[in-house]
Amino acid sequence: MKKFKSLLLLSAFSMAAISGGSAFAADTDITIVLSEELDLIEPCMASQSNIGRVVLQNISETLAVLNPENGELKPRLALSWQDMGNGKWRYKLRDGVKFSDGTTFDAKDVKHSLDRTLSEDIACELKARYFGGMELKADIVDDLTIDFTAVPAQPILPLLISALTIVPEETPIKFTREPIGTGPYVLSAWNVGQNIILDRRDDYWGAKPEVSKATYLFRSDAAVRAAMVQTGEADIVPQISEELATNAKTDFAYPNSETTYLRLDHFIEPLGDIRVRKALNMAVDREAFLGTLVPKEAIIATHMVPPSTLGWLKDLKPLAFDVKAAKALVDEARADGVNVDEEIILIGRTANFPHATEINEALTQMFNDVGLNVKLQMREVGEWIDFYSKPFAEDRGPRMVTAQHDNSRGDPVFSMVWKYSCDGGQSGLCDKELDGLISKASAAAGDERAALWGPVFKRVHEDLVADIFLFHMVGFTRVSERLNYTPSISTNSELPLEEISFK
Amino acid sequence: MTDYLLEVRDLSVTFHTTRGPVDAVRNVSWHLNRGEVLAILGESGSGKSVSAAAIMDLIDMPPGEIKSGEIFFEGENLLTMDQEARREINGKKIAMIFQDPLSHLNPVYTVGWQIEETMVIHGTARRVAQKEMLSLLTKVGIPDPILAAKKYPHQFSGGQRQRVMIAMALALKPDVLIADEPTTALDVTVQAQILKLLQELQRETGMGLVIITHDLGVVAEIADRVVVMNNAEIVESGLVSDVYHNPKHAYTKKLIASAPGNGEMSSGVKSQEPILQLENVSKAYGDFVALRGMSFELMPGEVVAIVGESGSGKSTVARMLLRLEEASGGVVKYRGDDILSMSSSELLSIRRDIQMVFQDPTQSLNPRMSVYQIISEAWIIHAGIIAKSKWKERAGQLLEQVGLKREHLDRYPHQFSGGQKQRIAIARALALEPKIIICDEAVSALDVSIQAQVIALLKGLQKNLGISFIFIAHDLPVVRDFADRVIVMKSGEIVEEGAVQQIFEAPKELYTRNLLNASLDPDPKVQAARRMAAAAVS
Amino acid sequence: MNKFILKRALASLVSLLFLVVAVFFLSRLTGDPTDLYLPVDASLASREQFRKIHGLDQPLMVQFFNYVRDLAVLDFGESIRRARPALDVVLEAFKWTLQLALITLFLVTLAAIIFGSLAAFRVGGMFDRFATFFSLIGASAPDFWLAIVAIVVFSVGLGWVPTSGTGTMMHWILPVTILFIRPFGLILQVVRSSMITALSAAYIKTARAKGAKAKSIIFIHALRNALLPIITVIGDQAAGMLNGAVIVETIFGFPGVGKLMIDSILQRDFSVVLASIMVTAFVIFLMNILIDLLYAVLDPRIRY
Amino acid sequence: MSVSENISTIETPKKGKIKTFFSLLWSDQFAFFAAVFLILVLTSVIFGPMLLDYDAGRQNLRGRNAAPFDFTRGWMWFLGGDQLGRPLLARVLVAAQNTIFVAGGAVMISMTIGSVLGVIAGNSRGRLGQFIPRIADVIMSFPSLLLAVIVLYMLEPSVSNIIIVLAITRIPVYLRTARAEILEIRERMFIQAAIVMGASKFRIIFRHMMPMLLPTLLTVATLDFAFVMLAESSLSFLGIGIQPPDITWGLMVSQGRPYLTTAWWLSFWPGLAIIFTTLSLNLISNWIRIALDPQQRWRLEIESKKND
Repeated sequence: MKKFKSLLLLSAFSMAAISGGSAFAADTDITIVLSEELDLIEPCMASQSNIGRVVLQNISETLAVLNPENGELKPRLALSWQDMGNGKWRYKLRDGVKFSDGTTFDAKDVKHSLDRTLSEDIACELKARYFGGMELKADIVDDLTIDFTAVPAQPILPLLISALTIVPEETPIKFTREPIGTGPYVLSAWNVGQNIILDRRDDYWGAKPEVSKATYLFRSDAAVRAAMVQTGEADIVPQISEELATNAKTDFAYPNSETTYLRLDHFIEPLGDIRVRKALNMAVDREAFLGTLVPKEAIIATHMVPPSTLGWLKDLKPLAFDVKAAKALVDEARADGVNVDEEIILIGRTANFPHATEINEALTQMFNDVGLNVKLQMREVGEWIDFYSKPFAEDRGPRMVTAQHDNSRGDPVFSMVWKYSCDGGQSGLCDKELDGLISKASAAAGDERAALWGPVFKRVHEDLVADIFLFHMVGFTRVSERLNYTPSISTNSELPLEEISFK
Repeated sequence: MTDYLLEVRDLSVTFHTTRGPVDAVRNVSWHLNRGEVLAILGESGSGKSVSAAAIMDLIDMPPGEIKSGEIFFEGENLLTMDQEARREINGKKIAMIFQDPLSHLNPVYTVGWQIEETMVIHGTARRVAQKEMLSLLTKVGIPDPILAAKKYPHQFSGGQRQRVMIAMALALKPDVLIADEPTTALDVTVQAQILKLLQELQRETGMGLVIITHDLGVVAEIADRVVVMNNAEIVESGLVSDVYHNPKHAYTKKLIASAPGNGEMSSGVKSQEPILQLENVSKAYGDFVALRGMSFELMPGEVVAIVGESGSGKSTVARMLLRLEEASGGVVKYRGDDILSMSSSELLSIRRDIQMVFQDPTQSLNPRMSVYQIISEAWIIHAGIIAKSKWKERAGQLLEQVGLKREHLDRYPHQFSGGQKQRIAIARALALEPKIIICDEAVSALDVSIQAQVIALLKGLQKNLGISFIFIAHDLPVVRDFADRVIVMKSGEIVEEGAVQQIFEAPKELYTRNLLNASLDPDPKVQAARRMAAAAVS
Repeated sequence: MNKFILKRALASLVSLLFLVVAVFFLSRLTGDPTDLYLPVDASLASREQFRKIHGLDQPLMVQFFNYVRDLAVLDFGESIRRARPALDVVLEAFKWTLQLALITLFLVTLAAIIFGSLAAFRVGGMFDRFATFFSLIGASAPDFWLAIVAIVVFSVGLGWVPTSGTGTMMHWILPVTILFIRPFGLILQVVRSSMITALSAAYIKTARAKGAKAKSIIFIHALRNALLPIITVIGDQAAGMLNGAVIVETIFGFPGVGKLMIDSILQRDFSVVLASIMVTAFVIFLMNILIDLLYAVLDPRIRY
Repeated sequence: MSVSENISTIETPKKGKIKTFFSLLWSDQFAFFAAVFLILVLTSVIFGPMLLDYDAGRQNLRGRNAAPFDFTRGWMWFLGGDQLGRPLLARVLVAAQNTIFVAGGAVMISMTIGSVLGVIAGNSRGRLGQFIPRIADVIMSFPSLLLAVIVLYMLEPSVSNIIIVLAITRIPVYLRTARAEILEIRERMFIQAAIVMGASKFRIIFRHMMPMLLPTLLTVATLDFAFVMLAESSLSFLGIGIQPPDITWGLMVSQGRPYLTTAWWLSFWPGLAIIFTTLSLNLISNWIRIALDPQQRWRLEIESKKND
C-alpha cells in the first residue's frame, strides 16, 4: 500500500512538472478562442481569417480600413490618398508612428511591405487574393509620401491597398514567426499548440485600448469553445454554432459576409437547360431553412455578394418555392428531349459551414421532390475543390457544387469575375454578354461602377438563372458578459482588440 | 482426538463437472505416524491425490466440495480452522512436493529465491534464509549451490529440479512431507537417487512421509504401509509386504498381476532379409550432436526396442527415419531404397508402410476430429486402400481389433481415457496396413494395468499381422515383456545391442547393468534384498 | 543479444524505408496542396509560383530523390503551411502526445493490473462481473461522445475541471480520463485472462502448499508469469496512442501529433505527414525492440 | 486434475446439441440477453431498410429535433426526431444495416486476408516467414486516417470503400494472431502424426490447423467487430468517413454531436445502439471463449445445472 501511494505521488509530481503554473491575470486581460491554431503569424497572410483575427489592426495595421457598413475607407496609417490618373495613386502617410521594435514608420516600410507581399520567393496569400492579374509597384516620393501604380489601372486600388499589412523594411523576405507591426499590440509569446499572447503597447500612436493583454486559444470543437465562455475560461469566441447560441446576453449574431450557393455546371445536360435550373431554384424551400438549419438572422440570397456590397440590387427576388411549377418545368424540358432523368451529383463539402451536411441532405430531397434525380456526395475539402475549381474533369456528369463565398471587401469584382466570367476559375457557365457586362463594371469607378454592377447581377440571377443562391449567412459570437463588444460583418476576418471595452 | 500425527477420517470430496457431481473420494480414512512412510497407491482417476489436496487446502471450491470428513493434524481438525491458520501450517508443518517439478517451480524466479521464500513466508529473515537455503541445496545434493541458487528452474535437469523441490519443502523441517508422484517421468537411475534422498531425509528428520504413486516398485522400495485406492475408495490397506504377498481385494490382485517384467521373454525371430536398415545415421543441432552414426537392422515381424535415458537420442532416431526432421548424414534403407534421399512424392508411398504411435495420445489425436474421421483420414490420403463404401465397416473392425467398440466411431478423443486414446492411435496406424510401426514411448504415460493390455494388443498385432516394431522406451520391464531384440543407447550412441534375454540376463556393459539395477521391482522383498546388496557394496 | 538488437534494428529500418516510400507516393495521390493553400480565386501565375517555391512542379521521381537526399542528412523538409522545418513542427507536437500517452498508459497499466488481477482471483465473483461489465461499457462508447458529455457534465455543469487546453494539472484530468477508458477495458480483459491462466498453473499450487499469502500469490507468483501477454497488448495500445489520440486531441485542444497528422493530411502538407509518420514509427519500432528485451528480462527462459 | 479423466469416460445421456447450446447460453444471463439483442440487430439489418427506408429518409425541416417519448405521433417517433425531422427509431433501425455491413465486411475481409498471410507466414520457415510480418509492421505504422483519405480520394466515399479502408488497417491483427497460433500448432503432436501418415501440406493446413485456429480468430473477430464500429464512427467524426445520404450509427452520433446540449437524443440513441452492440459482442465472445474451452466450460455447466 505504501508503495502504491508513493507511486501516486510520483505521478502527481510528474503531472505538476509538465503543467506550468498559471499566471495572475489582470481584469483587463481577455482570452479569445479561435477554431484552429494559426499556422503562421504572418502579416502577408492576414487574409486567412484565423490569422487576420490575431494580426489585423492588432499587430499589423493597414494604410486604410474598410467600413463594411457603407463601403467607405477610413484612413489609418495613411492620412489621405488621391488618384493621380493612369492607375497611379498618391498616399500621404501618418507621421510619428513607431513599430513595436522601435523603428519609425515611413514610406520605405510601405514599399518594402508591398515588395515583400508581391515577392516571387514567398507565397503570400494577400497577393494571390488581391493583387493577382496586375502589375503593381510602389514609388517613394518622400519619407511620408508614396505612389502606387497599377497596370492595368485599378479603379478600386485604394480598396485593394487597404488589405496590405505594413511591416518594417528590415523584415526579411521569408515567412516570419515574429511579426513586427505598428499596431496597438505586440506579440509577446507564441506557445505553439497552446496559445498566442498579445500585450498592449505603451508607445502606440493612437488611442490606448482598454484591453491590456489578449490570449488566443485554439479549440476545433464548437461546443467546447462555447462552453469555455460559460465556465469563465474565455471571453470571446468568434465562431460558435447556432444551436449553441441560446443565451441572448452573451451570444450575438452577425452577418459574416459569406454567401452559400449551389454552382451549376451549365456545360452539361440537363443543367444546361434553363428550365431545369429554374426548376431547381423553385424546388428549394428557402423559408423552411430559416430558423431551422440556417439561423433565422440569415438573409435569403439573390446575389453572390452580401447586401452591403457596391451595386447590390434590392429588387431582385428569389424564385418562389413552387413544387408544382417546378415539376411542370421539368416535364416541359423532358418533352423537349432534355435528359432530366440523368443522375445529377450534388457535391457538398464536409464542415464547410454549420450544418453543411444536413442542408445538402435537405436540398437533395427538395430537388428529388420536383422529379429530378439528384444524389448527394459529401467530400472533404481537398477532394471538393477539384470539383469546384477548373479545370473540370472531361468526362464528368452533371454536377452541382455547394459552396460558400466570402466577400467582405465591399466590391463585387472580388466575386463576379471568378464565379461568372468565361475564364473564371469557378465559373460554371460562359456567357459572352455577361462577360462584357462584368469587364465594363470592373473598369468603372465611383457611382458609375455601382450602377454598372446592377445589370451583371440581373443577368446572372434573372436572365441566366445561373446558380442557386441560398443565403447570406450569419455567424455567432459568444462574448463574456463583462465585455462590451458587438461583432460586425468584419468579425469574420478581423477582431480588433481596440473595439473591446469592459462593462 | 487421536494420537496420530496426521489422520484423515471419512473424507468425501465431490467435484461438480460437466456431467453432474462426481465423487473424487468417498469416505476415505487413513493415518500417518511420526517417522512412518505411507504410500497411497492407485491408478489415474482413483482419487489418490485428493486427500492430500484436502490436507493442503488446494481444492478449489467450486468446483470442488468437501462433503464430509475431518482431517486431524496433531489433534486439531484442519477443516474447521480459518484460512490464515491453515496457511501457517502449510510449508511449515506439512509440506508437499509434486510430480513434474518443471511446471511446479515458478519459471521466472531463481531457485534460490523460491527456496528462501518458504522460510520468509513463515517469518525467517531474508538474510538468515539465504544462508539456510545454501545449506539446503548442499543437503539435497545440488553441486555448486552458490551458483545453482542463481539459476532458474529450466536450467536444471529433471532430477535436480526434484531435488530443489525437496529442498524447498524441507526448509522448515516439517512434520509431514507429502510427495505426489515425485519420481514419475524421471529416468530410472534418477528415480532411484531421488527415492534414496527422500528416505535419508526422512530418517534424519523423523518426519512422516506420505508418498502418492501408481508404481508398485516405488511402494516396494520406500513405504512401510500402503493404502490402495480404486475408483474413489480405499480398497485395501496394510503393511507393504502383506499387501503384496497376500492381496485380499480383487483389484489389488489384478494390479499386482499386471506389473510388467514378469512375462516370458522372446527367443527372437529368424534372421532373414531385413526390412529396414540404418547405416551410420547421424544428427547434429548446431554444435550439439544428438546422434552419432547409428546403425541397426530390423527384420520383418521383429520387435526392436531402443532403450535409454532422456537425452540419449532414442527418439531422434524415430524422427529421422520418418523424415520429421532431416538427418545430418547416413542412409536408411527400406526394402533397398534410401528413405533419407527420397522426394516427397516417393516418400508418400513409404508413409503407408511405416507408421508411428506417439507417447501422449491426448496430443497426438486431433481434438476436433471424430474417431471415424481420425481413422478414415488415412484412406483419404492414400487413395485405393479400400473403397469408400467400406470405410465405415473397416473403421469399425479396426476399433474392435484394438479392443474398442464400433459405437465409438462418432465420438471425439476427449471422451476417452488415456488408454483408450492410445488404442485409437494404434487403430489409426493400422488403418494403413503398415509393415512397420514405430512406438515412441507409446505406453509410458499409461497406468500399469492398461499398459499390460496395450502391450498384449501390440504383441497380437506382431504375431497375427507380422508387423515389425521399433519400440522406443525408457521403462525396462515393459521392454522385457515385448522386445525381441534390445538396443541400449547413451549420449547418441549405441552402448549395447543384443537379444532380449542376453540384455536382461547377461548384460555386458556396466551402463546396462546400472540401468537394470535401478529399475524397481514391485516385490518389496526383492527390493529389500537389492538395497542390502547395494549397502554391502558401498 | 547484441546480434538480436542489430537484427531487429535492421528489420525496423527496412520497414521504415518501406513506409517512407509508400507514404511518399501514396500521399501524393491525394492531390495538390496548391489548390488548398491558395484562395480559390488565385491566378494561374500565383499557383505556378507556389508550386515552384515548394518544388511541386518537378516530376514526382525528382521530388522523391530530393526528399531522400535531404533525408540522408536528417532534413525532413519544410512544412508548407507553417514555413518551418517539418521535424520541428512534429517534435513539438510529439512531445505532447508522448506525455499524454505515458501518463495515460502508466495509469491504465496500474489500474488494469490491480483490477484485472483481483477479478481473476475470484473468477465469476461479484467483483469480476462488475469490473468486466463496466470496463466493457466504457470501452464500447464512442470516445468523442464521451468526451463532450464529460465536458458538459464536469466542466460546464459541475465546474470541477477546465473544459480543455493545457496549462495546469487540472487540464490533464479530462483528456487522460477519456483516453484511459478504452485501453483500460481492453488491458483489463487481457490481464484477467492471462492471470486466470497463470493462477491455474502448477507453480501456484506449490506456492499455496508453501503457505504463501494471497497477495503474494497474485502479485508475485502469478503476475510476473502473466506479464508477457499483458506487455504485448500494452505495447499495441501504446503504439496506437503514440500515433496520436486524434479525437481527444481535437476535442480538448491538445496540440499533439494525432491532430497534427490529420490536419496535415487534410491540408496535404506532405513533409509534415511524412515526418510525423517517421517520428512515430521510429519511436514505435524502438518501443517494440525494448518490449522484446523486456520479455527476456521478465522471463529468463527467453534468450535471444 | 486426474478426476476429469475419470468423468469423461462416463456415458452421458445425449442431449440435443441445440438444447445444450441454449442451456449453456441461458446459464450466462448476460450472454443470453446479449444474444437476444444481437438477434434484434440482425433482424433490423435484414428488414430495416426494406421496410423503413422511406420513413427514415423523409425529412420535415419544420418538425426537426422532435422530443422523444411523445406518444401522440405514433411508435416511430417514440425516440424523437432528428435534425431534419426524420423519426430516430426508424433511422436507428435502418442504419443498422450499413453499420453492420461496414463492420462485418471489414472484419471479414481483414480476417480472410490477414489469416491467409498469417498461416503462410507461420508455415514457411524461409524468407516468406520473415517478410510477411514486416508487412504487418508497415501497415500498423501507416496512419489509418491517411489511408482513409487516400482511398476515399481515389475512389468514392461509399460504404464499400470505407470497408476497404477499415479492412486494410485491421489486417495486422489477424496476421499476427494467425501466425503466432500456427507457430504453436505446427509443433503439436497430431500435426506430426498427420505428416507421418503422409498428409499433404494443404491437408495439414486446412484439415488440422484451421479448425484449431478458427476459434481464436473468431474471438478476435468479435472483439474487432466492436473496434471497427467505433473506428467507423471516429472517421465520421473527423469528416472522412461515411457521408449522408448513407447512414450508420457512427455517422448519426457524430451528426448529432452539435445538438448534445439542446437535443441529446440525436446522438444518444445511435450511441446506445453502438454501446449495446459492442457490449453484446464482447459478452458473447467471452461466453464463446468459455464455452469452447473444456477447462473453463464447467463454470457455465454448473450454472445451467442450477437453473434446470
